[in-house]
Amino acid sequence: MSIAAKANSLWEYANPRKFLATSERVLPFFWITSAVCVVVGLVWGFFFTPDDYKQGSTVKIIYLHVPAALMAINCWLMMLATSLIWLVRRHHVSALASRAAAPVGIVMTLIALVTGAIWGQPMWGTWWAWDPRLTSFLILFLFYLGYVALWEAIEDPDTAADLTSVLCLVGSVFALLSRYAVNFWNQGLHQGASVMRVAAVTGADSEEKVSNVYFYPLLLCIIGFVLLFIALVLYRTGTEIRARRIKALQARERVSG
Amino acid sequence: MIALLLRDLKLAFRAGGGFGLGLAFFLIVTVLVPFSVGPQSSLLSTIAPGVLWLGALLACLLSLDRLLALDWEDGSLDLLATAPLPLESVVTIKALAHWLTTGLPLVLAAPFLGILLNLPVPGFFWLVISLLVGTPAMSVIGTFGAALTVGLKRGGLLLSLLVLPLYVPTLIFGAEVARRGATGMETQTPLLMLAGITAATIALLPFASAAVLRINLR
Amino acid sequence: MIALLLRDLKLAFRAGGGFGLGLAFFLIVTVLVPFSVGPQSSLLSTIAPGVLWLGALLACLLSLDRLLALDWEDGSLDLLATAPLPLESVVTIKALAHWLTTGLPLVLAAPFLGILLNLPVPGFFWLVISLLVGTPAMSVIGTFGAALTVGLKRGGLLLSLLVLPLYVPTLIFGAEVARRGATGMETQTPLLMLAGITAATIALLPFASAAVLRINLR
Amino acid sequence: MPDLGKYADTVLWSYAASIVLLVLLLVISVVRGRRVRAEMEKIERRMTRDG
Amino acid sequence: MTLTVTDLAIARGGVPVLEGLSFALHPGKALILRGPNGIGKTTLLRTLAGLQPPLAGQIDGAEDQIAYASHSDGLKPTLTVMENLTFWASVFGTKGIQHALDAFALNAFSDRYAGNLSAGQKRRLGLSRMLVTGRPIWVLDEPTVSLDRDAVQMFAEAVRNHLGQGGSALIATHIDLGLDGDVLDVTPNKAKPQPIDDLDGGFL
Amino acid sequence: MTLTVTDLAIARGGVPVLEGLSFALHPGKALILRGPNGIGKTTLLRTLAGLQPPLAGQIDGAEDQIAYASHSDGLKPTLTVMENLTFWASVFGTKGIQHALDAFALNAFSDRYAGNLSAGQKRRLGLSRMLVTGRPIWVLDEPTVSLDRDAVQMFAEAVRNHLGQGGSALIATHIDLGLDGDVLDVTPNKAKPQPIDDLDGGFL
Ligand code: HEM
Ligand SMILES: Nc1ncnc2c1ncn2[C@@H]1O[C@H](COP(=O)(O)OP(=O)(O)OP(=O)(O)O)[C@@H](O)[C@H]1O
Ligand SMILES: Nc1ncnc2c1ncn2[C@@H]1O[C@H](COP(=O)(O)OP(=O)(O)OP(=O)(O)O)[C@@H](O)[C@H]1O
Ligand SMILES: [Mg+2]
Ligand SMILES: [Mg+2]
Repeated sequence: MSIAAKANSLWEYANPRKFLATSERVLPFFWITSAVCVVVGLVWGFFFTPDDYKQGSTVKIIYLHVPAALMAINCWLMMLATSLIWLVRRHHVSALASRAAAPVGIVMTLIALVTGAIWGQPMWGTWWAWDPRLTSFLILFLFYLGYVALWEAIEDPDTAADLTSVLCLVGSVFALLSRYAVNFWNQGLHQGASVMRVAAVTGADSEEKVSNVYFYPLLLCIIGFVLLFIALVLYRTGTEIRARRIKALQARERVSG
Repeated sequence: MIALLLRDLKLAFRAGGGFGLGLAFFLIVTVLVPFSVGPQSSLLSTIAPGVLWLGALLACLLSLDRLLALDWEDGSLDLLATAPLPLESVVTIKALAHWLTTGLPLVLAAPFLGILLNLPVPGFFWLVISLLVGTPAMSVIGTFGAALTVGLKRGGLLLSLLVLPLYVPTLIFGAEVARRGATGMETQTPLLMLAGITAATIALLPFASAAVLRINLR
Repeated sequence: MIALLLRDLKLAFRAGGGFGLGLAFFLIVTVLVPFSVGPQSSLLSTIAPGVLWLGALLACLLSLDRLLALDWEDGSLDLLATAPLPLESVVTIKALAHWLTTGLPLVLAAPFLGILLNLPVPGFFWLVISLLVGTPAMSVIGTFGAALTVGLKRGGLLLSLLVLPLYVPTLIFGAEVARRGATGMETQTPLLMLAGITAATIALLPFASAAVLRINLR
Repeated sequence: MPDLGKYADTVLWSYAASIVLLVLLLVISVVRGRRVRAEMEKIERRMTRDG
Repeated sequence: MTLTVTDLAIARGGVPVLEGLSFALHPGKALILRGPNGIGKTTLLRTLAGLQPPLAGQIDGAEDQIAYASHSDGLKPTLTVMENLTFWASVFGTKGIQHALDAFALNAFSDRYAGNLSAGQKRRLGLSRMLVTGRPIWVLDEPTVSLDRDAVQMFAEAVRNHLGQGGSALIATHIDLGLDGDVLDVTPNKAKPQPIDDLDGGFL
Repeated sequence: MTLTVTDLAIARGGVPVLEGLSFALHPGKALILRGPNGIGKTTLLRTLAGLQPPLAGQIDGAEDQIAYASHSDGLKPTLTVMENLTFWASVFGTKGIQHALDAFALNAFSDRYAGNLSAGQKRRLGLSRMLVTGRPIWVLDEPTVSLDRDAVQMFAEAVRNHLGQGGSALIATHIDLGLDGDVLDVTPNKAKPQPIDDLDGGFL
């Protein structure tokens, strides 16, 4: 096959067969390492880290909340990239990978929202506050919903891929805009940005990084979630490829029938 | 009868059938309210029961235009009118299918959206109860409106215009139940009124809808 | 180009064309708000700017589904796509016609509805300004959504789901201008942001809409 | 079991909710994956048999 | 079972289109309705099907006996061919759709969504609906639109079968179906313009 | 002005329907497209009109030369006959619609709303649109649906005129139009099933 001939190009993996073969080979590794990381990280965090002096045991929620929040955003970024690849190079696997990733992103967003809401109850005295961070997450959730709904609503797979890709591009721009708008609209309660300085949360003094007690299990959980995400997306992309092939085969049956 | 109900449900669940979109709209309206009135949670929790009722009503309203219009456009309605099914049961079943696919999901989703708007805790129960009692009336009244406007090209907004005033009593009593419930007041009177309206519309309105539909078909 | 604009306007004004229905919806939503949140005038005047913005947005949204779908259904869109007019100008003109028949009337009606909700006096001016600047963006974004969903049977609610999150920045800045205006605060920053969004969407989004429409037509 | 103090509910609920969501996602993915794979193989077999 | 029409006058959009129409349709017979575009064939068929009231005159034997097929087919694009037919069968309280699928060679499509059929395939599905109604009088408005020659033959065959079982059919068409049946040309029944100064009698 | 199609393959809904199609349509000629229901005539015409991309092969001389008439007429029910036509004339940058009204005997209806016409009258209006496009290549999908005999004659006459002026026409139809022109039967071009194990190239 001519595509196979173009050896050692990254695009080789855009070939469905090659993708299926490769993903089948690497999937066990991702499943296992992600399971190990997540389980060890969570167990470590849950059982073997001390309570925070201010937040008490609720600090343990961080091991779920932060990785999920990170993955929710990164998943959208990945979809943005794969959508672009589809629009420019028209590799089916790329479009199908976006489709496969979206529900994972929805679940990650939901986990971040739910753990955040549950956490908010003791910390802020309310399940939900219209803090910019939370609000932009809610908007992200809506974008995910619209994206998935559009995929589901369109029958022709290539049309669906095209339209959802454009929606992903336009949506990203508007998601960013919303982020700024929301910031302008309400200055919030939520903790500051990066994992690298969650001083206020951990109660350590503000110069310090996340104190190591919390940091290592958190890091492990984050790595675990990343691996889990990769495993899920690879697996689900395989499913989408096969579903797409079923459609194509049925179509051929129709031609011959 | 059962066949029609099953078909309508099937159509709603199929791709593009619109199931869940009422829900999505409800969610979005609720989310947009704080953006427009501002994020203070005390203000939000005051207006929460009203906003949720209004949101549910609008979500319900938006799905009305596919209630009969699709069947009209592809000619099914003509064929159904010549079938051995009385039009009264056709409209009743259509209303029932609409409630199952739109009203019921709204009722179930309302508590979650209540969280977003800081609905006071005692309000949740009464919100759900009032929606459960009120939404069937909205489906039945909506079916009447859909029957009135079925012949018109894109009657969508005209439909809203006709139906919204008819929704006013339901909205007033429903929102009142939810509001009183949220502030711990007595809710019996408005709840009874709401139930009365629902029962009466279910019993009587299908006849009007069928009559109107018959006129529109000719 | 002019011919298309004139035709769209003519269609909107003809029977069943839907002109004024957005307006009616706006009116009714505004009227229903006191029923649902209760009649205290201080509460109403606090939420008035937000409610008016939200009402205008919903009214705009509701009229989107006839923006392209009618032309799709009767085959005009296919024919327009094979005509010597570039699709980019088709969608721009469609958006313009939508604004003229929906956005503009909403802007003009808003002050009157402001009276109903006890909008504070300084708020009127800013409400009108913010709507005037913001509604064109709503038409353009709406056209994009309509182009995305044009092939789908009754994409109506899916359209809302796709478009509403895209409306968020416009709504936030627009309502902020109106709110700040009503309380006598400085409005320049949000107004500039609002104008920026409008200008950018008008300049860029028609290309996306045309691309999407082309995909949907094939 | 570590002592979670007065926030036991909070912590346990968030762990429970998250794990349920994750497991749900995994189960749905795997079930659908299996089904789709089986169906594809069925069709492939049918088509190679029929020519 | 005989459909009898006596001195019928009908209107469309408030304008009388046909008048003084009388005919009878007996079991086992087909009647071909002819007339130029816009004469009022569709209006007549809708009136017979009970969808609109006549202006004047009588229709006997139509009640619950008529299966009507209009210009549009009443198909749901998101239901499969089979689901569409099954639905209509259960609405009309009949069982079994296999004979209908067979008659219009729809077996190959039975699992496809109706929305994905070509114009002629859709029409075939629309016509096969008549077979599951179990009604004796078929009233068909330009049934062969979009059909290719084979499909027209299938249709004629289906009508012949129906007539053979004691049914009857009233068919408006512009083409030759190869069915033997009486022809009813409604051109002479075109409504005459009324004197414009009889404001007394109403506004028709 | 010659439309040349070389080795064209087309697909509908992701399914290849026709392949290996080559023909040329010269000025002054008509080409009648034939084939059973569902073979892919509509799909072919849409591809030529530029509404969907071909799977493979080349189309030359189509760009901005084609006036396309699909199954539906693109009429606005709330505009009058005259307004409908005038609109299309100005979209295509031509002037004068009188000849179009004359050709399809629409003068009597010119002030009626298009929505109040009968099926055949609508179709006549839809066809008269071709005359105001000023495009040389007409691509028509079952143009005579719902037309009575006189109207079919009008249509054939209009096509003949158009050919006489150096235009050309590609017409998919199941009936005999009485036009002399080559016949292109696409039945032999039906797409053949592909081997099922070529997952590499994509999903068609
Ligand atoms: C329901 C709503 C919530 C959502 C959607 C949400 C969302 C997020 C997001 C997006 C991040 C970003 C991670 C990063 O940028 O590194 C994050 C981090 C974090 N959140 Fe939340 N959050 C919510 C509620 C809460 C609550 C109630 C608390 C605790 C009081 C909390 C504590 C934290 C902490 C400690 C971090 C890590 C901070 C950091 O990494 O810089 N969150 N959350
Ligand atoms: N909705 C309407 N409102 C007003 N007049 C109408 C309407 N529809 C049709 N007409 C007119 O009524 C007359 C009869 O129309 P009808 O559709 O019955 O004709 P037809 O014989 O079926 O014609 P065709 O062969 O073209 O289908 C026509 O002159 C037509 O212009
Ligand atoms: N929207 C669609 N999605 C998927 N397949 C479709 C769709 N529309 C048509 N098809 C299929 O594509 C094939 C070609 O259809 P097409 O409409 O081109 O046929 P046609 O030759 O025009 O037939 P007819 O004479 O019945 O109009 C048919 O087998 C049809 O079932
Ligand atoms: Mg007719
Ligand atoms: Mg066709």
